[in-house]
Amino acid sequence: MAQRKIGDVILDVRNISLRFGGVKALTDISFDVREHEIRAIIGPNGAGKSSMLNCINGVYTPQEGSITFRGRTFSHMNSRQVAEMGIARTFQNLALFKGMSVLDNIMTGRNLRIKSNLFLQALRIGPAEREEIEHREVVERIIDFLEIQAYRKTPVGQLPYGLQKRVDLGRALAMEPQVLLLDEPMAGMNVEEKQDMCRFILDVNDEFGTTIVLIEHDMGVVMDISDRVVVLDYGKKIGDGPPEEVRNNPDVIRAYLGTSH
Amino acid sequence: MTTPAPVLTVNGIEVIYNHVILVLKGVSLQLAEGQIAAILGGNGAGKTTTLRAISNLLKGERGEVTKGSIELRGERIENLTPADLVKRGVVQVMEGRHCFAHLTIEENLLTGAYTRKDKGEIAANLEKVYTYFPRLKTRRTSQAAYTSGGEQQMCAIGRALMANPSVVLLDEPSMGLAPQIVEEVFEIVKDLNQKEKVSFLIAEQNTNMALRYANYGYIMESGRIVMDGAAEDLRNNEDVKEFYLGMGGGQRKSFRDVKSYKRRKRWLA
Amino acid sequence: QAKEQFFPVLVYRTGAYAPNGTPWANGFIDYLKLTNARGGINGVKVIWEECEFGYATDRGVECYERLKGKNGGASMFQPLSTGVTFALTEKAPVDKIPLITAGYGRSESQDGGVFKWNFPLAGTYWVAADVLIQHIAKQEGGFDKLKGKKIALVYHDSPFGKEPIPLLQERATMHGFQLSLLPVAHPGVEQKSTWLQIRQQRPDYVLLWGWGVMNSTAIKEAQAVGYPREKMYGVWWAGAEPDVKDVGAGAKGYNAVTMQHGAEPNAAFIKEILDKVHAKGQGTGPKEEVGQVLYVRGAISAMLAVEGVRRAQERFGKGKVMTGEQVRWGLENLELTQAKLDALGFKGVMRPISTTCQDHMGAAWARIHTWDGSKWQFTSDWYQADEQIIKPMVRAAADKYAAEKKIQRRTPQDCQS
Amino acid sequence: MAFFIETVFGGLMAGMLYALVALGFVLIFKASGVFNFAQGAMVLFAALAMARFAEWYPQWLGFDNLLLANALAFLTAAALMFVVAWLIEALVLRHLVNQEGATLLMATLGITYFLDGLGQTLFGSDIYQINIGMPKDPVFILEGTFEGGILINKEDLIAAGIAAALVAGLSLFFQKTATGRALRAVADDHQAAQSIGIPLNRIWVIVWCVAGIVALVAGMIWGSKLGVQFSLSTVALRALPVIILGGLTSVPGAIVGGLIIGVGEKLSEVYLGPLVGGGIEIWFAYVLALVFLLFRPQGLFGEKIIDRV
Amino acid sequence: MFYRENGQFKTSYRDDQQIFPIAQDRWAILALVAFAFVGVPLLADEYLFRAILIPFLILSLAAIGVNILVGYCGQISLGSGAFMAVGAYMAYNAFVRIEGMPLIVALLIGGLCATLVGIVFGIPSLRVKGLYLAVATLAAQFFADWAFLRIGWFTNHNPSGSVSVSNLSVLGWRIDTPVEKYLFCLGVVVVFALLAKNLVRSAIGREWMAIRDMDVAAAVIGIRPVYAKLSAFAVSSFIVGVAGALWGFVHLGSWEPAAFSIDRSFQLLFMVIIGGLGSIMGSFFGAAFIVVLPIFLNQFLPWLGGLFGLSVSTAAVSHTEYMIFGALIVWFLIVEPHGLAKLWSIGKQKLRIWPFPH
Ligand SMILES: Nc1ncnc2c1ncn2[C@@H]1O[C@H](COP(=O)(O)OP(=O)(O)OP(=O)(O)O)[C@@H](O)[C@H]1O
Ligand SMILES: Nc1ncnc2c1ncn2[C@@H]1O[C@H](COP(=O)(O)OP(=O)(O)OP(=O)(O)O)[C@@H](O)[C@H]1O
Ligand SMILES: [Mg+2]
Ligand SMILES: [Mg+2]
Repeated sequence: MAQRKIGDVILDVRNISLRFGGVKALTDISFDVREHEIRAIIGPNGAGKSSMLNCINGVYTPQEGSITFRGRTFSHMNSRQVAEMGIARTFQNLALFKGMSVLDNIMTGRNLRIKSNLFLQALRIGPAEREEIEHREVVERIIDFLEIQAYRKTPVGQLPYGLQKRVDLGRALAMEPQVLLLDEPMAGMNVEEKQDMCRFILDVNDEFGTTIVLIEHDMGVVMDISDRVVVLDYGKKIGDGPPEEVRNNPDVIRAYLGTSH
Repeated sequence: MTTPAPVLTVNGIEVIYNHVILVLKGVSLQLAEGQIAAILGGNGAGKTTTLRAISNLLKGERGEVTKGSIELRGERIENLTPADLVKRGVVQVMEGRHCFAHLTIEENLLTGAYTRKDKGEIAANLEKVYTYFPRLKTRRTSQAAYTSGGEQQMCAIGRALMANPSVVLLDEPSMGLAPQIVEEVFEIVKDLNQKEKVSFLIAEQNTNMALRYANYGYIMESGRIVMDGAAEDLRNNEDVKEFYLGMGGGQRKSFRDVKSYKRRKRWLA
Repeated sequence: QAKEQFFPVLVYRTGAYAPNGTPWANGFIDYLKLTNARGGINGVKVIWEECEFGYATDRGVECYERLKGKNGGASMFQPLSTGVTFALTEKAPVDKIPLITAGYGRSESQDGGVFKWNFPLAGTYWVAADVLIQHIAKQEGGFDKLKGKKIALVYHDSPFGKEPIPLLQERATMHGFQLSLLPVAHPGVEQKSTWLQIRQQRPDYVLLWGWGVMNSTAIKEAQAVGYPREKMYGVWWAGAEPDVKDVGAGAKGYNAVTMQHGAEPNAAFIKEILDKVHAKGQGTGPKEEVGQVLYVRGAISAMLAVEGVRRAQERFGKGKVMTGEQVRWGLENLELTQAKLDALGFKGVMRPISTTCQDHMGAAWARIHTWDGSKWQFTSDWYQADEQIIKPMVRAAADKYAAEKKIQRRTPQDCQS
Repeated sequence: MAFFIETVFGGLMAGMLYALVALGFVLIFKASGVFNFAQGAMVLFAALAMARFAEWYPQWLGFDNLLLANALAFLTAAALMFVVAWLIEALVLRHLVNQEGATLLMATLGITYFLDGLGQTLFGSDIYQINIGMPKDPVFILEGTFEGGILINKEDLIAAGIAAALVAGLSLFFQKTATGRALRAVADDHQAAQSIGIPLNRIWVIVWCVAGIVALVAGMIWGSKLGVQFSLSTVALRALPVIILGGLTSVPGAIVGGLIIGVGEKLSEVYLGPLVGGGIEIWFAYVLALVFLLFRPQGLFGEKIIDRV
Repeated sequence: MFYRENGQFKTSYRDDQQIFPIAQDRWAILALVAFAFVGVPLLADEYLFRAILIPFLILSLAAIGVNILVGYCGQISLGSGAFMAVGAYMAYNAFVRIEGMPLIVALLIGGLCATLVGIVFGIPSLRVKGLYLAVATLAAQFFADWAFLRIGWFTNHNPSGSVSVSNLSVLGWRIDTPVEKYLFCLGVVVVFALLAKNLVRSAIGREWMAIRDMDVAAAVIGIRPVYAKLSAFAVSSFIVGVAGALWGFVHLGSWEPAAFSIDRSFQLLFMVIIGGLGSIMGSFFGAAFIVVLPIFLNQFLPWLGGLFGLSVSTAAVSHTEYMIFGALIVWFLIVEPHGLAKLWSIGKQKLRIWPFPH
């Protein structure tokens, strides 16, 4: 295994607060993510983990706080900018394009990079066709990587849940992101499948050097693969540090892990 | 050990989606009265389909049972509507939450009691659900769509309990729940099972949990039951240990160390 | 082989305009039945086929295409809707089939020099509009009294409803009355604001250029805002039983212009139809409807077509089946004298019609009839539309059409053919 | 001034009538997520039935009493609407559980064609009358204050009263009862609703039945105003901006939307129309609705459109 | 047995990206197109051309346009009739006002004007969704109905508001006879269908579908909703506009705004839903169903009645036609809610595994 070099801070979240009417989803959250690391976010249900990703992603606009990505600071980013800067994500409640095939779903991940305009695409000659084939090759590599060759042309709506999760990951990978935000990628999988998924995540992290932010409830997974863990509870940060340290943090045990772990 | 009479018997059913996709290829299983049975299996094995077949929710997915029979306490139920089944005490918690997005959490829970009349009982039951899931109580006035994934999952489970069921079909109850809550959910299952004699049929990926609480287990693969047995036995089965519990060789393997080329266990050639 | 002359019949017995379309169609068919009962057209039997088009232009076109070649070819078409008339005006010359648009269609098609295949027999919308103004002037005591008067035109917002506008505007400038235009959207069930405006403007007269349900709605709204029905004048297509039937007494006093006929329960041909068709159990619609306004209109339309064929036979051979082209000649040289009309049983129903190459209309006479609460009664004498006004307008419009279409005016030789 | 008041008043009355038709749409949409294209056809069908039975009963039974004839006809038509609702559920909806909105919309379109054909076959395609004794002539009030007084239409007033009562009753029903809640649940997710024992079949029959009765009342009032014939079904198009403005899922929204649209379109037609040649009220109603939507995309009272990942 | 892709290995992505990856399909379609160009003109009669084939082709084209917007991009439109009208009237204006205007250019101008109008009425889609959006498109519909009646300029100040064109020709080829008209329409339709198919299987098509299926997720992967929605409106209304121009120029010859009324909008929407949302092929199926079935029933029912010695009145036929048509729509939806195109692909699927049932 290639030795990963954990680099400088690539993504820095400062004092984020997010409210929905009376609900305080996030209160004054700060943490950072270093290049090439696997950063886990854990916390009980409703703690605000997904909302955190949504803020980074530009889906939600936090009322307070800022986000710094590669030296540029934003108080709000729009989704398109975020995507262009190289942040991709997967979703907790599958947000695949149901009516499209696996191949097309993953191809949408390449759309940002497509240059040819509408007319060339309509005529599908020369550059447009070449471009389409180039991207198709990339996507095929991802499909191979995720071992979903057999489902290429199947509409994703018909796939079992676990495979849909993989396609979701594939779509994010197709963006060739620098930072990949994963929201419970392993929910609804058995151990064997979780192992597969971990393997994919680790491979991406190793081979492409992609930084990963991971939300996961399976503590086994979190402990095994993450470099540092942030713990949220009721919208507040209650812990941050290497897995071992977090696991022994009494607040975390009380709020999240329960006694049996 | 004398096995109690079966509440639910599935006899060699075949299910086809969209007239062409054959998904279940002769599945038979039984759920004994007052017991907890688990269906285990990988993604796409057909667990959800089996549960849907039992609760008659296939039609909406354009699927149909083409062979075999399903009996509830000796009565054939293939032609009953889901509502009839709920009246007979069979409720399914659907995979993927399926809360009523526009209704508040509390309204969601109350619709669960649709088949019941007694206002007092309903109110008591609501309180019970809130004590099971205090988180829901704090979010009771939010529209379900705007609650977190885990909260929705609790809501879906709570909603089913509101029907005061005697048989519950749970489809991946642990999905998306924090470990503590997973434990709690299974404790609730145990509690209901022991105190109120509710029978459970649980489709689960969290094999470890499921086998800890279940009396009996079925392992499914590609639309067939490939192994079944008392939960105890399954837990000690080497294959199950390795492939479902991640404990090959008695030791839990680190997720970091999984090899890139790993042969998978396949019962079916 | 039996000699059969084929009459395609476009009808609309369904949809928004069915209440009006049905009696027309029944009258048309009954008259054809009568013609056969009378021995056909010099022995040539009339056959027909209905095609339902629901007043939709594209379905009308489909019907035309379907029927035009059937049974040896269509003798003529009666498009029975302004939209279909427009569409068929383009197609008929190619297929060499004449179009009869008795009392509807495009007014400029009176000009046979340009519109070789169109026959707006017995009158056009311009005729109707002109007569209405004449009648109003008469009520007021002369054209000079029109000065400063307010006349509102409530019209169906479609080419049908817009046809009279140029003529009315012409007349308005001539006599100095004020014309206000109030369009009503299809199908015309929503007229509240129109009538609020009328209540505000308090026009001296309201001309109602409607069709179908729009008419009865207008009368009801007039009642609701208290506009006197006596001051309302409908067009030819707004003066039949379905327009007032369900308003009943509320429509009492409402007037409409009618080109030639009205409700004619006592006409000879009606008696004959009852006798030779209905009495034999072959009537097309209910007996009560026979002799009503739209029924009679259908029958007259059929009669004009039949007489066109008869006239053609006079030139191309009696007792023969005529082609569309021959029927066209017949229609262009119609000479329905009073005597002929009387013989056909139309005595008192209509005035003579005679067409020429230049004039495809053949007569420009109209009367006013009034709903007395239970039936239509004539309340005026005959008026003739003013040629001086209409002719130049027809000419100008036809020339414009010819220029657009790059059509040459027909030469005198062509008129002979 | 008097004219302005009159116009506003006329608009309000028209608006109540739109609301009545809109109500049928809202009921079905709310309760099953189906955008019921057939509402217009149902209005026509019900009105035809009512008109014809009121005509036939005296003939069949040989009596001559308008009130009795109307009452009998109303009951018969209501029963007929019940049968229609039941058939629609058994033959159509039951087989389309859990399908997308577009599919269901299309199915209601099929129903529209069917009802149109059936209605005309059974009851004829002529123009018929519903005479429920509505006063037709106008009254004038405040004749002292304004020249010519202000025109009030008694018929409209009565119709608006009926509409208001109906709407008030139904909104109570929806907000307060368990069935109301069940209906909303069904609209959100057919399958989940089934899974907890809500009997879709019965719910649908009930809702379509209620919508059928609403259609009957709407058809009766409109029919008495306009006469019963085919075009009656097009009043549905006038009701569309109303429900959109009020919110597809809101019963009170139908009323408020109706009033706004009614007044808006009448004022526009009367005051703006003459400047541009008239006939603008239809599109103006839609534009008005659109303007509101730009500020509130779910309509005034509609449930918030859920937009979440 | 014979309909299989076995043995057909794709050696390049280009092969795999063909419109019809299975050779049998490819040949069948080529044969069909060839037959349409060569065989049909030899076999069909005038009635078939004028009353069925030409309307079918033009409406198929319009349905393709609508399908791009509704089926691919998920934006419900009830204003297609308006866009057709814009296409027709603006093409007319280009044609009669500019001397020597070539037909094709006039049609394209019609399409471009429709595009502009489409974009304007598409703007609300950035904020308003679903059925609520339908109201924006309905506003377009009613506004167009009104504008073409009321604003004299559009109709070249023709008092009745009705316009007509004639003397059509393309590069010296006069389009007069039904066969010529048919071939012209066929040519246009084939070209546009091909372009549309290319679009929907390219990046832009994927953006549309992504927006349709889940707009928030689409935004997160960098798709701009504004661009995707408006481009769908633009492309759709362009195609619909051209179809409108063809409808006026080639099919009707002379028309009034009623030719593009709301009924037309609904008709197009039905075609798309019955044919299959998100399927170019489905647009053809849908158009065939909606155009041909009523005509067929209209002629078939009296014939059927005749067999049993009944003479059925026109009205009864028409009412029965309505009922059967409605019942068939429902029936098809129950059999396959995703439209005829899906039914077709299931059929092919069955054929592929034939003779085995699954
Ligand atoms: N509506 C459907 N149409 C077609 N195929 C379907 C449909 N639903 C499920 N399938 C197919 O049926 C098979 C079994 O699916 P099912 O959902 O029962 O699996 P599962 O065991 O519950 O998997 P998971 O653990 O991922 O939930 C899968 O291959 C899936 O692709
Ligand atoms: N759009 C919204 N409107 C209102 N409340 C919201 C919204 N989004 C999230 N919330 C609330 O914010 C809180 C945090 O939600 P979030 O989805 O971030 O939780 P989470 O940590 O991801 O939980 P889980 O593990 O269950 O997925 C929850 O209580 C949720 O109800
Ligand atoms: Mg979450
Ligand atoms: Mg499952």
